[in-house]
Amino acid sequence: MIKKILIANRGEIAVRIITSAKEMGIKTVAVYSDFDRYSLYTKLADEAYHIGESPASQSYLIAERIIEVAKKSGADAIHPGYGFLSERGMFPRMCAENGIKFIGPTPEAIEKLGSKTHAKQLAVANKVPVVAGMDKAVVDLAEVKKIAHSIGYPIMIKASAGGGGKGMRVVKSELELESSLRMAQNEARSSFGDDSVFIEKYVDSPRHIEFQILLDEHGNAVHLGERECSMQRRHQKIIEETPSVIMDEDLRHRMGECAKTIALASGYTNAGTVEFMVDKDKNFYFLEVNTRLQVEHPITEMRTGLDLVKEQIKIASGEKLSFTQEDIQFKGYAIECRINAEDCDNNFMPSTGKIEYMSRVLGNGMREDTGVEQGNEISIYYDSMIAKLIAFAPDREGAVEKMKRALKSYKIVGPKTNINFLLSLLNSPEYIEGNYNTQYVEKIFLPRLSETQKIIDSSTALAVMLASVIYKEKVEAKASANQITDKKETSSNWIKKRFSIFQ
Amino acid sequence: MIKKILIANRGEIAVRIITSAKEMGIKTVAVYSDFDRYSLYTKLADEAYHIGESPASQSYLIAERIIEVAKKSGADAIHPGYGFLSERGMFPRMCAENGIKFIGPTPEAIEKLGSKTHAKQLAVANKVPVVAGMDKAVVDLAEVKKIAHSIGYPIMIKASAGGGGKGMRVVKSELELESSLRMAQNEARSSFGDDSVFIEKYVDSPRHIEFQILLDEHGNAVHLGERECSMQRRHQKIIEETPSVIMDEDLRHRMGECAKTIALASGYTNAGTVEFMVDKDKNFYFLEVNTRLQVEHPITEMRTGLDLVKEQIKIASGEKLSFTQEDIQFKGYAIECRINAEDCDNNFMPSTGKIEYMSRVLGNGMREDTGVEQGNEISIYYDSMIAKLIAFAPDREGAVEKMKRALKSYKIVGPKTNINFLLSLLNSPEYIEGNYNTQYVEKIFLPRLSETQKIIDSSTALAVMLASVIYKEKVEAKASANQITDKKETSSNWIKKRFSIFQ
Amino acid sequence: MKNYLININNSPKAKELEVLSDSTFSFNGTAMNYEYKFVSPNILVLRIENKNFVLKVEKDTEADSGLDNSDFLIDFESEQFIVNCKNELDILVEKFSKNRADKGFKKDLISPMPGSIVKINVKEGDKVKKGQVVIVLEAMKMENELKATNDAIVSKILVEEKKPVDKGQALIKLEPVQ
Amino acid sequence: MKNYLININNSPKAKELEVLSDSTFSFNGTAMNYEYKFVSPNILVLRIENKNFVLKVEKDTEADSGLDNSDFLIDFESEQFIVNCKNELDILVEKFSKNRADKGFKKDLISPMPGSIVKINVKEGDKVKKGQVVIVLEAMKMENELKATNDAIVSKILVEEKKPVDKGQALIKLEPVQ
Repeated sequence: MIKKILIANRGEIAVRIITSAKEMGIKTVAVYSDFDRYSLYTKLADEAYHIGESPASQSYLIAERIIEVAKKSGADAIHPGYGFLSERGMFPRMCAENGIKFIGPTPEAIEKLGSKTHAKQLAVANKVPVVAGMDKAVVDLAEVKKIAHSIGYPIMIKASAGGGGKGMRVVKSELELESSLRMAQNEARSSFGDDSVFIEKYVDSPRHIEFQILLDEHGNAVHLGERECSMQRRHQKIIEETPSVIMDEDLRHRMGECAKTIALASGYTNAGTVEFMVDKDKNFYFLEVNTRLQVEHPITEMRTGLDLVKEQIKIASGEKLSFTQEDIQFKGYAIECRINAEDCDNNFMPSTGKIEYMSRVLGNGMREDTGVEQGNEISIYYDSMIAKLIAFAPDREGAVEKMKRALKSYKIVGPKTNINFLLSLLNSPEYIEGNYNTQYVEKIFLPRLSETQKIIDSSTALAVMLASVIYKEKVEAKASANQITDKKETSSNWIKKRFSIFQ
Repeated sequence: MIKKILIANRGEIAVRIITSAKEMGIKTVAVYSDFDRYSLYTKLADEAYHIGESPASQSYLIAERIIEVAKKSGADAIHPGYGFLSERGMFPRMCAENGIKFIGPTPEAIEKLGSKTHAKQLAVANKVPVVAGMDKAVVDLAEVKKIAHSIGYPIMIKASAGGGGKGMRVVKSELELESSLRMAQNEARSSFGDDSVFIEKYVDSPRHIEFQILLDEHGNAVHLGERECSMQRRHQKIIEETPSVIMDEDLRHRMGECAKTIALASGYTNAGTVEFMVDKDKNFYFLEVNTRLQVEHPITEMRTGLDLVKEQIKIASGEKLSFTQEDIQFKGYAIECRINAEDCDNNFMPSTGKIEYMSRVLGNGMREDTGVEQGNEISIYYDSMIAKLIAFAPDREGAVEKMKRALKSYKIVGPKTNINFLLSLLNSPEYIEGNYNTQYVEKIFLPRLSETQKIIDSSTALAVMLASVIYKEKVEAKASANQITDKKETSSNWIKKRFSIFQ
Repeated sequence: MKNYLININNSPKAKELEVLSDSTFSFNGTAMNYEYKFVSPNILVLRIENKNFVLKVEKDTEADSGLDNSDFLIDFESEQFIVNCKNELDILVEKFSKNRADKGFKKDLISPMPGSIVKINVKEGDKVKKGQVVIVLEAMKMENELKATNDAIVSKILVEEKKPVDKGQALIKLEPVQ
Repeated sequence: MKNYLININNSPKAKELEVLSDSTFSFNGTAMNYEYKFVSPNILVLRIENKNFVLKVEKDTEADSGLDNSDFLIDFESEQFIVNCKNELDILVEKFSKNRADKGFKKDLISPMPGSIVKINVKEGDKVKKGQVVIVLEAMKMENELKATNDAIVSKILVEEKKPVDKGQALIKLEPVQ
């Protein structure tokens, strides 16, 4: 078994990994940038090492320094968390070269699944459904026209190396095809330095449903059910839930088996997530594999009772999975909300600054994963997540009510947060009915929100008015107290000066 | 369904009840003493009313005032929590007279089970095993001698109205009987104003195992499994766990059925706890019924997935239980530790004062129920509990490791706490093996603790030494900074005086 | 007794509230009890006739004028309110002050965080509409659009594309449209 | 460079620690790196050669003498340590001071909290042993035993049974046994 783990990450996910390691009696090593010198996760770890300046490119992204600390501290394994170096094949390769276990898949599996077109080819070869279209980059316009015609418009142009919506174009008819293709290639070149694009049938307003998988090094694979992540804005997930409201036993079984198939075909081991699009008729299409732990993994933990980080560590230690697919029991309902430091009234701009005050009531059925404490700063260097709140209850309605109660109790003074935005989303009729997809927030919710006239009930209005009076008096009393202090100092200086004249 | 609940309690249990009510869309009314004017629970409730001075006898124990607030605020139900008025038959009776639902059993059931001898008679009549002995008070010495002889020494003398160990005496032989009886009667008279005592067979070092029950108003009863509460000191529970390490399916079934039988026989409704003693040979004996929610109820919630407060509210609303005994699924393992403000090195004396700093890392599988926040005061008026920590994991070892991790992360500056004591208990070999009983803490653990020579490892010693140096420098720097300030003020006063002379 | 004129969310009509003592106030002719405590400098627990309100109260630093203490942002449950609260002195001062037209016009477009300029959408002399995206700033791994806060004319551009900027740095100078 | 003489848990021999700079110290001839931060006035995050220690550090108010700054209570993981830490000046002062015998003798038995006296187990003139229960105080719904902190003679009883007492109130006057 692994004895000491270096966590090549920061913030809440570093805290998350350290807690599981501690419970297993495994020592932990944190690495920190200038900014993170005394961040929560560095205090929880057994050891902590400085690896560079605050920008990630000068610390968390420098693989050599992290490997060096691992060797110096005697860590026999590295957990990459998510983001940073977690999905770069060269990092597990460097770990292997230095005799350190990488808690994640092999470099070969990461690389095999890294390109969208390669992953798609693998899916097709293994009879996993994909969106109709090309599984290699466009070379010849005539060929593209033929394929587009055969699958039918609208079609979607995508960058092979793409991500985050860049280099994507919807084409409604053959008339637009040539110009759109050129524009997408230009965008792909300027964004990724690679102008390869391919085309696919356009799926209108799909749901984003992903499957958590676990594979040991002995050929055993299980899926841990789905997570619905359709509540997103600009490809950033906002609320995740499990089970999905559209899921049934048969669909779960079929999608889960596809997820395992593609992972096994790529020689995948450890934890991973297979992403699918699901259309209105519940047809599902393979999208891609995330070769790491996901931000939203806790909802799967609540529903299965498993600790995914512990399973990752056991798999990396060479252990066999201690359960089969049949042993996995799904129970209850879990939702995650990401509390971000952002200004939702101002185009969701990240909001930085010191957290002057932070308080909440969690209690029965609520879990919080966070890397910050009252007094900490939300910086410009890293992502703007303050905390993940996870609600767990026997049914969906119960979990939603729990989440709303906890969000209402959550008070942060300092950076602006998306708490009010999350509450409005949870209260929207489409969310309550489970009738939403990846386009919902941008196409329906936000436009409606900006149109809606707020109606203020009379007791709220009264409280808001009185609060403004009380606060105004407080601010003005403080200002005048400061003035008095200032005056005192002035007069005393004057006295001192006068006094020196008399000396 | 109930629409507005008044919580006739304070602290963590008031917070606990409010969270469940909120999740059900029910309004809440808090009542507060002077001390509690802005305590956490009063801020969470929809409304809050002042009911008197800080001592409970002048606020939380005045039933009339609480009923008055309920009527004024339009509350249609009262939840009594635990302690205070929760087990006094007159309180539900007053509620009924004023048309308010009492979230708990009927006054008749509370009174039937209030006297130990009456409860015992009920048990005997319903073939629930009790400790051999008398089921009414001692009248005649000769009769006592005869019974004592028939059940065999050692025997136990108990006060009928007793509690907290007062009026109890172990008698090893007939020689001691008469004098012990006299002493116990005297003690009972001075403690409870009632000198009735009775005798029972003495059970050596029993385990304390209790069963959670739920009964609706339609004659349906279920038990939710056991809680082992043997880790106690002077009848105060310290650590509770479920399942009990000695439990098997057959014993659970038999004890659970006995618990339901006695509850049904007394006309009991709502949530309650039936307490048993279990001897070394797994013989169990009915002890008493707690006619309210218990402090340790969260471990049952973790293991069954039920919310006991919600079930209480539904039962009081007249609903039928939505599940049968067969539907109850037990899953995983839960432990609760009570974090108290007390000085464990000084006879567990309560420790009061302001909580200057409070921080902890909970995360996956940990729940905290608390009524205090950083900056709050632990007062002399109420009990010394700061928080309940609840760990939940698939197995006992996992739950214990989780609890230890969370306790180590829990930092409180201000009152002294029992956190170190809890950690030593969790680390003791008897606890790890589950080999303990109600006498363990006082007879084995504490005497051994005081004898144990602490061995300090070298890296800890180094840290402790350096910490003392750093803190000493800080304290002395601060002291000398204060001195400088003092000097400045003096000199400036002197200048002012001199200046006035020159005017 | 103190009178206040309060306006929520720029509604067309302000409302009057009269504070009678440190535990009573009057609104629409009804006297009510209240009590309150600040649990942190910005978190206010307020009870009106025993009803609880926990509100977050801050000065609106982005409001029209940084000079008075009358504009507040108040958060309650899941809503934010923009509140203007004036006492009798404020109202008096306002009556006598002139040139209120320019009040609230922001002359500088300020960078809200350190980052680098991705794109400048305007040139000097351009007219811009309130809400129009003027500059795209990259920071915290995201592209952020900076919008004009008023209808205005771009009088000077102070930065260049691809260059880093600091928090609080003026990026563009604006003039009111005459 | 500063030298300290440190004693943990009243061990028979104190140990020497030398602070070389604000990031290095020496112990037993080995120089080591350290860094630290107080996250609250009493919570210290300390790193020695990259090893993390989060300790709670307080002055020991119940220690022998309230006059110097040398006695501390330090909590680490699940253990509490009583630490005496002297610098060179402290050691010098100690050498010259006389009458150390009485040091640490507490003349008053103080009530640690408000409550009421249940029982007084001694009378004036009694000899008491360290640890002997002298008074039983009822507070916070519990009976609490107050013990003698030293061997002593009861010189005066200042309170009566069944009467309430305040926190910090002197209950009994004690004299050292000659």
